[in-house]
Order: sequence, then C-alpha cells, then structure tokens
Amino acid sequence: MVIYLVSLGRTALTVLAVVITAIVVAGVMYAAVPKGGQTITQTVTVTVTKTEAVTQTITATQVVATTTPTQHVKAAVIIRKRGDLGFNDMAWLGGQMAVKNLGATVEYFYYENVPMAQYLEFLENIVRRGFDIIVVVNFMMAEQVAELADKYPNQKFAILDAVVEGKPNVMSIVFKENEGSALVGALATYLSKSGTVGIVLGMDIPPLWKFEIGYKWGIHYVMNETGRKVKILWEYVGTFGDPNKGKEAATLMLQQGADIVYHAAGETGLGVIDAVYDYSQKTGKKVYAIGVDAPQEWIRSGYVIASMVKHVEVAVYKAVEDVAKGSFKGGVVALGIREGGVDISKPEDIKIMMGIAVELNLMSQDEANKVYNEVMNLRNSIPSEVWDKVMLLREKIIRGEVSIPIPTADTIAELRQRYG
Amino acid sequence: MGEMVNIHKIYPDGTVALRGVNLDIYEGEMLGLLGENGAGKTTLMKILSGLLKPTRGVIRIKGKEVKFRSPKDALSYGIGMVHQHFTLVPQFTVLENIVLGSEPKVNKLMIDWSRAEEEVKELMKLTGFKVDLNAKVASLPVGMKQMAEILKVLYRNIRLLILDEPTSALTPIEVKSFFNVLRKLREGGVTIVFITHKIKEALEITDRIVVLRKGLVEGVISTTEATPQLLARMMVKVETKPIIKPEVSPSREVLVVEDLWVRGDDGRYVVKGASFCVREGEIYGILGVEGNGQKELVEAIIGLRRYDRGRVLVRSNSRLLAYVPPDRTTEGLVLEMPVCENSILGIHKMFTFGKLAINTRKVVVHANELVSKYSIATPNIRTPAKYLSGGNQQRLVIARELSKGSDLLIVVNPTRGLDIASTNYVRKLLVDLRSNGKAILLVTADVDEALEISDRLGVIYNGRITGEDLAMNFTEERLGLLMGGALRE
Amino acid sequence: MNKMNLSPVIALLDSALRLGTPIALTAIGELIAEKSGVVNIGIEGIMVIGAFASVVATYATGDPIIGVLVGVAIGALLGFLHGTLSTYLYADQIIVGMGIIFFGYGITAVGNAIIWGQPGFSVGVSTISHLVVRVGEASVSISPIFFLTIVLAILTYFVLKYTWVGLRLRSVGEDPEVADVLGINVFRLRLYATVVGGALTGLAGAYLGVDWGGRFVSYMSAGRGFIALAAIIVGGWEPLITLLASYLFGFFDALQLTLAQLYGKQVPPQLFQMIPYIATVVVFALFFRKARPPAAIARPYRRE
Amino acid sequence: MIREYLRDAATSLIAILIGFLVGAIILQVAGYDPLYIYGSLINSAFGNYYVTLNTLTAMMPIMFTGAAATLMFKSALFFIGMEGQLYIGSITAFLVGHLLQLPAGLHAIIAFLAGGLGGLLWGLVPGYLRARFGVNETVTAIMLNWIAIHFTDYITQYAFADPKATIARTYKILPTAVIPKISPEVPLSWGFVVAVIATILTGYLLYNTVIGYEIRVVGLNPHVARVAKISIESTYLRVFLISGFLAGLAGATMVLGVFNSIVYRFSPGYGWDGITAALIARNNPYMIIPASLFLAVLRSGSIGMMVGAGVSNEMILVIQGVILISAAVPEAYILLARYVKARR
Repeated sequence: MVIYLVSLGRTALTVLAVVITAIVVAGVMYAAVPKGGQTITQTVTVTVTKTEAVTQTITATQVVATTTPTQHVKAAVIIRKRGDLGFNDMAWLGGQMAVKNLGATVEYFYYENVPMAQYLEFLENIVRRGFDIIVVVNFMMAEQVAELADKYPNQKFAILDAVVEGKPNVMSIVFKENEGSALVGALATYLSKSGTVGIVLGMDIPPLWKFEIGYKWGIHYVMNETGRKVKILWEYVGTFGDPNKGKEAATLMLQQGADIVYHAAGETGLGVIDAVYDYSQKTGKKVYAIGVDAPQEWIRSGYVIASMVKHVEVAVYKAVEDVAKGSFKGGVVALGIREGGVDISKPEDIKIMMGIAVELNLMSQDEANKVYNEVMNLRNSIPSEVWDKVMLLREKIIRGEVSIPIPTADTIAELRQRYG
Repeated sequence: MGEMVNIHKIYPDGTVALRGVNLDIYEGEMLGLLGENGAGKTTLMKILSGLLKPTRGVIRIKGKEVKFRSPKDALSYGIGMVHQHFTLVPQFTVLENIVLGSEPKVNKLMIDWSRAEEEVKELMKLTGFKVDLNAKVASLPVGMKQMAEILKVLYRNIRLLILDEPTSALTPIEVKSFFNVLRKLREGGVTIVFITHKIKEALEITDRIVVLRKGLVEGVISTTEATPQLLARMMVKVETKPIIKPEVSPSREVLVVEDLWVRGDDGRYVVKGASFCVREGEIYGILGVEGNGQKELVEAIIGLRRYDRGRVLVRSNSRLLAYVPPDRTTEGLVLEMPVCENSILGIHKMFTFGKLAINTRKVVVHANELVSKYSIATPNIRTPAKYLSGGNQQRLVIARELSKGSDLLIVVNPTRGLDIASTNYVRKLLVDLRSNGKAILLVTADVDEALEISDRLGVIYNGRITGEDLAMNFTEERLGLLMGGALRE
Repeated sequence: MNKMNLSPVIALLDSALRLGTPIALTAIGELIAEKSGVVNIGIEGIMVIGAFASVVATYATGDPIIGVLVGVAIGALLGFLHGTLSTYLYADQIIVGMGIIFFGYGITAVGNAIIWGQPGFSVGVSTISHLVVRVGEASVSISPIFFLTIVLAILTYFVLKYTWVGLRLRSVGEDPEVADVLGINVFRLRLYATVVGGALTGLAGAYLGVDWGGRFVSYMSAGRGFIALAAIIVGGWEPLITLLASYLFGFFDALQLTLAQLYGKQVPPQLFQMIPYIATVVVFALFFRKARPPAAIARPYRRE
Repeated sequence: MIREYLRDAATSLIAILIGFLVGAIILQVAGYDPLYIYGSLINSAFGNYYVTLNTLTAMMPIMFTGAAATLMFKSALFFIGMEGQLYIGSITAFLVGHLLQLPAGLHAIIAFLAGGLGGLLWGLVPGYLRARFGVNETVTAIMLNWIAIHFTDYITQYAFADPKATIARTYKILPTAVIPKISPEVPLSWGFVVAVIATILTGYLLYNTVIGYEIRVVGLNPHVARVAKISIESTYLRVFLISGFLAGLAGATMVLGVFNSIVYRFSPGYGWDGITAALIARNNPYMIIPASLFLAVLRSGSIGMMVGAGVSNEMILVIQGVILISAAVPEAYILLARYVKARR
C-alpha cells in the first residue's frame, strides 16, 4: 500500500509536470503578443481577435463583387503558407487583386509540409472541390499537375516557376529571374567599395542557376563597362531551411571582404540578411544585403539595399484574369522585366509589403512607417548616377539589346567557367 | 538495541517471504541468523537495513518505532548491511566505493580525498584488511571485493553491522582472520547480525542463534546450548542422506588438459599451466576459491577463450559440449524467453526444417520431454523462464545440456543458490550420470559439494592445480591449506 | 579596405566556434544526464523549443538576455518532464525522447503561427552583445555564450571528477542499485541531472535563437541535437573530449562551407556537404571507438 | 502472456487517446473546433475508397522502415540509420531501373531487389564497424544518414539530374521497371502488398527461424549467446544487413512505385516514422502493421485536415509527440487504475 501511495505521488507529480509544461509553453506564446505586463486572460483574448482578423481577411475574399463585366471565376491558389512577407504573401496578393478587380472567388490552400509522395493526393483533393482555375504556386508539383491535367481535362491549371508542356489546360508561368538578378548584380557592383560581392544560394538546382548566372552576368556587365575587377564569392549551402547555415556562409563572405551579399535561399537567406546586420553592428563596417523574390528591405531596414522582386502577384492575377476574360490558353508564359514579371524593387513594392504587414497585425502602422522611412533613407543614399546606370541596363534588357544567358544542365558548367 | 515485531513480507510477484517474524537484537551481541536458502534471512535483514519495506510489521530501535524509507534512514540509526552480492560500483576505485554516499568534504562541494584515505587506512589497520584503494573494483578478486565491501560499511560508523553470508568468498584461512576481526569489532561495541547457512560458522562465532525456516522463526537458542545436530534439525525437517555412489571403474580419458596457459581479460596469465584429465564414469572436481582462474580455464576448454600454450583434447561422441554455466540467469538462460525456447538454446540448429526455419512442433515435443523427464515445475512450456524458481531454472539448464548427448559434462557451481531439495536432486543426478558412464568435470567453490560427489579432486590455486587426489583422501585441513595457497603438492 | 579582411584561417576558426557552440552546449548538458543514466534523445526538440521561447521572450521584452534566461528555463522544464517520466514513472526514455522531438517541432511551428501568423519564421529580434576581439587589423566578435560553454564544460569535468555530487551522479549512472543501498536518492539525482541537461540544451536553443540567429525558424535545430548525441559518444562520455568533439564537428562544418566557397566551380557542393559527417565517422572509428557508456544508461531503476 | 499483450495494446490505445486529448486542448486554445478537425482528419484518411488507398500508400514505406527498426531494436542495437538506407536504396533501385534494359516485370523485381541491396550495402558499413571494431552504431547511423542524404542530393542535382525536369529530380526510370498499380484506376501499387508480406516475413524471421532466434537471444542476453556459441558479431552483421535490406526496399518502393524517379528529398522522414512505428508497436513485428497504419492516417489525414479545416499540419506533429510521450509510461496507467480501484 505504502509503495502505491508513494508512487501515486509520482503520478501526480508527472501530471503536474505535463500541465505546467503545457501552460508555460502556451503562456510564453501568448505573453509575447501584447507587449507589456498583461495577464494571461487578456493575452488570450487579444490573440483570439488577432486570429480572427487573419481569418477575416481570408474569408473576406469570398465575398463576390457584382460590378465586374467579366465572367465570375472561382479560383484556388496553392501557396506554401501565409505571412512570409515574401513570395507566398505576394501570391496571396495576386489572388486578392483578382477578388478586387475581377470579382473572383479565391480560396487559398497551404502545402507546407505535405510530403512529396502526397502532392497528388493533395491536389486531387482540391480538384474535387471544384474550381474554375487552380493556381499552383509550387514548382515541385509540376508533374502532379501534368498528371491531373490529363485525368481532368476540363480543369484549368496554372503553375508558376515550372513548365508543363503539351497540355491545353495548363498554363505554365515562368519568370526570367536571370534578368532581375542581372540588375541587382549590376547594382551591387556599382556600389561595392571593397571590390568583392557575394551570393548565397539554397539548393543547387536548375531554378536557382538563373539567379546565380544572372547575378554574375550583371557583375561582368559592370566590370566590362568600368574596367574594374570585382571578386565574386558564391556558395550553395544545400538547404532552404537553416538560417544559421546561411548566416555562416554569408559571414564567411563578409570576412573575406564582401560588402554586398545577394541571396536566393528561402529561409536560409534570412540568415544572410541577419549576417549583414550583425556584421555591421559588431564590426562597424557598413555592409548590405540584397533581398530576393519579395521586397525584403523591411526585414532589416537600413541593411537591405534592394531586392530582386518576382511579381508573383502579377502571375497569379494573370492566370485568373485570363480565365475571367475567356482568354485562358495552355502553354508557357515567360515573364521578364518587360512583362512586369521580375524587377528590381521599387518604393511602391515596399509600401505594399508594409500594408500586408499591418493588415496581418505583424506591425503597427507606426512601425511600418518607420521601417518604410528607413528603407527609403538607405535608398536615397545611393547616388543617382548609379540608379541611372542600373535603369539604363534595365532599358537595354527590355529593348532586347542585351541578352542574359539562361543556364541549363548542358551549359551551367561552361557559364560558371565564363563568369566565375 | 532493536526489535522487529510481526514482520510480514509479500513481494509484488506474490512470493511470501516472511509470515510474521519477531526478532530482538541485544546491544553488543553477535547474533547468528541461521536458515536454508529461501528461509527469509536476507529479506528480514534487508527490511532492517531499509532496503525493503515490510508489508506489515513494526521496527523499533531503542524502544522507538521507526520507519525506514531508504537505507540512508537505517544508516542514520547506525544500521549497515554487507550484502552477499557485492554492492560495489565495478567501474569505481575501492576508495571511491568506500566513501560513496558519505564523503568527507573539504568545503561544501569538494571531496576530501586525503582525509578519506587516512580514515580508510585507519580502518584497514584496525581490521587487518589489505586492499589497494586505487584499484578499480572490477579488476579485484572476489576476496578483495568482500573486504572492500566490509570496509565500506564500517566506514559509515555503524552500531549494528549486518553480514549476509560473508565467508562464501573467503578461504578457510581468511575466514579465521575475518572472524578475529568480527570479534574485535564486537569488543569495540558493534552489534553484529551474522547471516549464514553454515552451522559450523554459526557455532564458532555467534553468541545467540535465531533459526528461520520458511519465513517463520523456528527457534532462538544461545550458542553455548546449541549443537550441530539440534541446529540442523531446526533448519531442515528432512534429514539429508549421503549420496551412495556405485563403484565404477573409470577407463577412457574423455577430456585431457595439458599444460594450459590462458590469459584473463586484462591480458595477464590467469591459468598457468593447468593439467588434468577426466575419464569416463567419473566426476572430476576442481575445487578452489573463486577468482583463481577457474572461469578462464573452463572458457578455454569449451572454446570461448583462446589459450596460448598447452592443449585441450576432447574425445566425445558429440561436437556439442554439455556445459552448465556458473550463473544460470546470466549465462544459462534467456530469462525473458519461454521455457520451450530456452530448451533449445545452443542446439537450436537441430530443430529446423531445411536449415533455416525452426520446427516449432519438434521444439514443443523436446521441451515437454525435458519438463517431464527432469520434473521441471513450470505452468507450461510457454512460461518465460524468469517465472521459474531457481531450482527449476537449474534443472532446465542441466536438462538442456544433457539433451546434447555429449559424453562430457562440464558443470560450474551447479547448486549455488539452490534450496536443499534442488541441491540434492542436482547432485544425485550428477552421480547417476557418472554411474551411467558420463565424464563430468565439476568446477566448484563449495568444499562439501566437491567432497560429496567427486571421485577425484584437484584443487586450483592461482591458475595451477596445486593438489590432486582421490576425493576421499582429502582432509578438511589439507583442502583448506591447498585452497588458501599455503600448500603446494 | 582589403587589409581589414580576416585571414581565411581566422575566419574559418571563428566560424567553427559558432557552428560548434550549440552542439557543444547540448552535448555537455546531455552528457550530465547520461552520466546519471538517463538518455534524452529529445534534446533536438528541447533545442528548438528553447530557440523559440528565447525569441518569443526577446520579442516580448526586447531584451535578449531575458530571452536566454527563458530559453534556459523552458529547457529545464522539459528536462524536468523527461526526468520525471523516465525516473519516477519508469518510462522508456527513447520513446519519451522521440515524443519530445515531434512535440518540439510541432509546437514551435504552431506557436509561431499563432504569434506571427505563419508557421515558418519569426521577425528578427535583437541578439545578445558580443565581445569584440581585434585580430591584426580586423576584428572578430565572440559570443559570451562561447566562453560560457567552455566554462561549463570545465565545470562539468570538475564537478564530475572532484565533488561528491559528481561521484554520486556517476554512481547512479553506473549502478543505481548500489547507490540506492548507500542511501543516495537515485530518482532525485537522475531528475536533477536531466533538468540540468535540459537547461543547457535550452541554452543551446537560445544560442540559435537570440545569439547566432536573431530570429526563429521552424526546424532550426536542423539535426544538431543528434550531432550532439554523437559528440557525447565520440567524446567517450568525458566532458572535455566531448567539447573537443563538438568543436571538431563545427570545424569540419566550417571547413566545408569555406571549401565550397573556394572550389564551388570545380566540385558539386553536395560533396562538400558530406565532409563533416564523413570526417566524424573516420575520426571516431580511428581514435575514439573504445568509448564505454555508463553501465545503467537508458535503464529505468526500479526498487524491489 | 495474453494478458501482457492486452496490456500492451491497452497502453497504446490510452496513449493515443491522451495524445488526441492534448491535441484537442491545443486546437481549442488556438481557436479551432477539435471535433470538426478530427472529423476531417478521419474523413480524409478513410472518407472514401480513393483516400483510403492513399492512406495505404503512405503506409507502404513506413512498414518497411518499421520492420527494419524492429529488427535493430530486437537485437538491442540502437541504430537509427533507416533514413539513410532508404535514400541509398532509392538510388540503387533507380540505377537499375534507369540503366538496365530488361523485360517488364523482371526489371521491376530486379530493380526492387537492387534497392534492398543498396540499403543492405549501406548497412554493411556500420554493421562491419560495429561487429569488427565495436564502433558505436548510433554515431555511424546519425552521420551516415546525412552522408546518404547529401549523396542523394548529388544524384538528383548532378549525376542523374533530368535537365528537362523543372524540379530537382533524376531521369525517369524505364517503364519496364515501374511497379504496377494494383488496378489502373487506383494509386496503390503492388509495393503495398510486398510491404505487408515483408513485415509479416520479418515477424516470421524473428520468431520462427534460426536467425531470428539468434537475434532475439543476442538482443536479450549477449552473455548467454556467447555461451551458446551464437556469434554476436555475425548476428549483429546479419541484423544490419537484413534491416538495411528492408529499409532499402522502402526507398525502392517510393522510386519504382510512386515517383518513378528520385525526387529531391522525397522522404519526409519515413525512416523516423519507421522508428516511431517500432516504438509504438513495442518491437512486435506484427504490430508494425497497425502502428504504421496509424502513422499513415496521421500523415494522410493531416492533408485533408489542412485542405478542409485550414489547420497547419504541424499540429499533427504535436499530437504525435504527445502520443509517444504518453505511450512511454505504461506504469502510469497501471498505477492510476490501481489508485482508482483503491478509491472505490
């Protein structure tokens, strides 16, 4: 008996431990939301309202506007997740634009952590829900889209960043990231004081090669123009998900003298931006990062000089618009600078991002304004002749006067030889 | 000094160990706790030392009722126990083991090793023990471990010292000096409880004897009034009969060991030129205190250990050697496995279809056969071996080994930890086997056993056979001298 | 300007310190637990929760020091959970550990989603201030947590070897039956050891969150907990060798990153990425394979 | 004996219940309706014939890795390198499927076995190091996992990267090497049947063969094994090889039956799922089947949960974690039951 009673004490202890752990973990999570010493009950209510706010913004999209002349479209947009203030949020924005301008109904689906073996299952689940168009913002799903396009010939698909050929019901939208990367490469080279620039990339896969080669091309363009020799540091760190690795790679570059580092590495790239911030803070040297996909200047305002923006929202919107206007066509659409698919970030882009941040309650309006001002201060500190030169290159690309190579498995080795 | 009133103990598995024991311990006495295996001596003392909690009953120390939640509580009352199975951390040094749990401290945190060493050396001077304090316990011979164990308990300034079968690992000579130490301790005012099943020892050293049988106190007697016959009757109801051995004239040599040199785990020679032979129809006993190379010798013979010099010749009809290891629970059986699977251990390759799949039916038949032939008490053959009693486990091991059909049987300490009935059964079985023409190598540390059943006897000391003769020719004194290394023939 | 650059060797070592520190901290903490006989393979999960908690706390208060403290506290709490289950309730330590890993990965992503609207990553927070060391004309900033790691490793070595706490802790891990007989509270000591282990792992998490990184990212522990487990074995359960093994891994990882930068043109990066793992296996198999774990490791102790 | 099994099963069930209960609390706190969400979880795992087959597909690799893990744990080795073996198995299966020209059917079988062989070879390294030199298998497992993953990256991104593919994957295997579907309309391939058979065979191996007998003896008590002349080293080596073979088959089924090429990091942790399944199944090979079904339901159902209810599927990880933690303490329930009884 005695033993059992003692052991019971242990049981109670354990239950207590579990409960405490749960409460503390939850408590810490909530305590963070309102800054300051509020009680837990208060924090819970605040969080709930916040969650509602987010849900509201999403469900609000289902309200049908009646004033559009075009056909009503029910669209599904498949993104990794919401709230990265980047690629996925911009795709979301494209959907929102379709709601606003076209009166479309848009639902969003999040594929983060769906195992690859189950992509088909995931997509097919969505197909069965019945949509006029399914916009897949995940190049890894290309083959599943192709398969489903055959199986459901009446279902229209659009896929971004991937090419699904020979299907009349699949629109493949690709971006000419090499053009955008060339612009930031040129910008970096003009601005570099040390004569060394860097780029950190995620996985060594064909889509990433366009960033690498475009960037290097831009650097060579300036080197040829000015005759100045610039050293390029570049590295594939092998992961999109380890910011500490990204930070380490970038720090190594900074320590080798790089003063501007571009990244194309997803969340690993966040580490690159953090590295630049940290390095500046700790050594007093001014170094900068260049963001990618979205206008990432806000992430460390004052340390990200520009971003190579992929206008995913344009692509998503275009897919829905084509369906609404009845002009949907299968095949490949390549969006370059000319088509508004890629570009160097503009102040408006940053403003839109800040708008999303405020809407998602990630920042207060004041904070967003402050960040915006810091970003603009940095931007304005760039000599205008540099901007002019970059814009000149941009014009040349739009007019087709220069062409930036698109690396393939056959040419990548040779291109790396040529551009270092 | 202390009393235990109406102590009951039922283990969680349902075994009833004690059924209401009353025990008084007087200040400054040497109390003998006598009884067979399973009488409940150790359980009773584990309760007194705080290691076990009684199911029912009260302990009073100096008239005050106490409840021990752990051995630490008992220690705080000055009660300490030296266990039969050493409670030493093998990977620690002797000194670390001795101070563990009551370390002298320099400040709040640091251990005062120099003071510890001084204190222990003082104790060694008092007791006459000599142990290398900086040696790892794992590398010590059994006798040394025993000393370390006792030093450890004494180090704790105890008033009541409980000793559980302390002499089992000592040579007769060592036992003598050990008893002197105990007497000295008693003169110093330490109360001692001496657990033993050896009547002779109880008579020699104690002041008063309490005899336990099957969880009850059978009787309490002053040592001066006790006689061996009286005690034996109290301990066991069945009178043990000496085993009658039919005459067999040994002929063919089945096992020949010549000038064998075997290294121990640490790379030093522990068997140093052992030579002997075992013939058909005889039990050849190798007697010695543990740690004199028996383990390595046997392992070399059965092929588990390489030997450097000499040779081992086995002229058996079977490639499989029948071997009953010293510890059935760690070497003889897989306790978690059912009886039937244990019954084919080592011969499992014979119970197959083709070469791969085990023929379950054949295994069942085999297991049932062993169970009935050797009257192994088990609920059924699918019961895990851990639920069998020690005696039945040993029967299972022996049965399995005999089913190998080898002419040669090697048994090591076959009756250790068994009750009287099982011990008698096993010994009788061995004698029967011998009479039927098997060659048996008996390695044992039990003098009585060796004398009782072996035909010829070799005494092993320090890796050598120091004396060999017909078993009946040995006197106890000669054996003691040989085992203690004081004599080499 | 180029003069200010660090020499590649210094840069490499600097990088190795950062890459090795979280592994070393976790390994030292887990070593303490393992010395007492408790294996907590959940350190991977504790690390990620520690990182999350530290970032959240820093986000809430603006002070990364508080972040570190919260990370340590949460780590200790999870250590307490694991310790209680695996001592007082005789839990299978491996299963509990696996559970904590899944729980940690999951709860931090869910929590991140609750606070920052999505499960992926948090906003940037400030990091703890570093010591700046001048190397020639350039300067290197070194985290105070690095020094703390070294101190903790030496302290652990010292405590295990010279103090009664260490002696008892080791005895509990080697032979709990003996320790119990001697009146040492096996359960409590193991629980404390696991709590300390959890706390150090939480500190390692905080290092990832508010020292090295400055933000939380889901799964950011990235297998470092397992590397720490390996480091303990490589180090043969000796604190200082374990420390060495951890930084050795950090060194090879930094070397890999450096080499990939230098020779990216000639050799595919995936081959470089294998270097630290291959090096560890080789070094281990050649030099440290004789390691012997505490005898009672992963074995719940029961009385009677 | 039967009581023990019942107790094990009851423990697992209680653990699962507690896991879902804690998950429900967290869901509730996060502002979701737990009943609705669990409903959509079950619904999307078993809602119709089609999704049920998808769930079975998700089960397929877990059964292989689960059987592999069970073998390891039965022999008391703590080897957690199934993830790496799975990747290497996928490589060898791919190489045979892509490079060799063989008649249909035979090609698939040979490629499949080649996958197992790859895993086996990858098990040979730690197995040899362990058996010959006593090198701790946990260390080699952790390291070899990463080496295998990076090597597979190299295969998918360099050595056999399909230049036409937009995602990082290798060339497709030849159509002759594809493991056929059970019927053309359903996604389930014959690999599933093989997985079930392999799991049952593992059980048979462990309980009805000489090798299995020796594995269990070595795992339960190596001293006895030594005395019984069972070579511990070669038993270990065998375990590494068989277990590696099984884990390799897991990779092969994914390549030959699902992707038809090696896709960059295609495994979301099937090796770890296998370890989890073995732990939930308490190392009973036959219990691997329900355990992996359960994990597959979580994996597969979580997708429906996301699509249908909008819950991040990390919630599934939380639930899985709590289930494991509560599965580890059977003692707690026994004590609790006794306490309740005593109170009455």
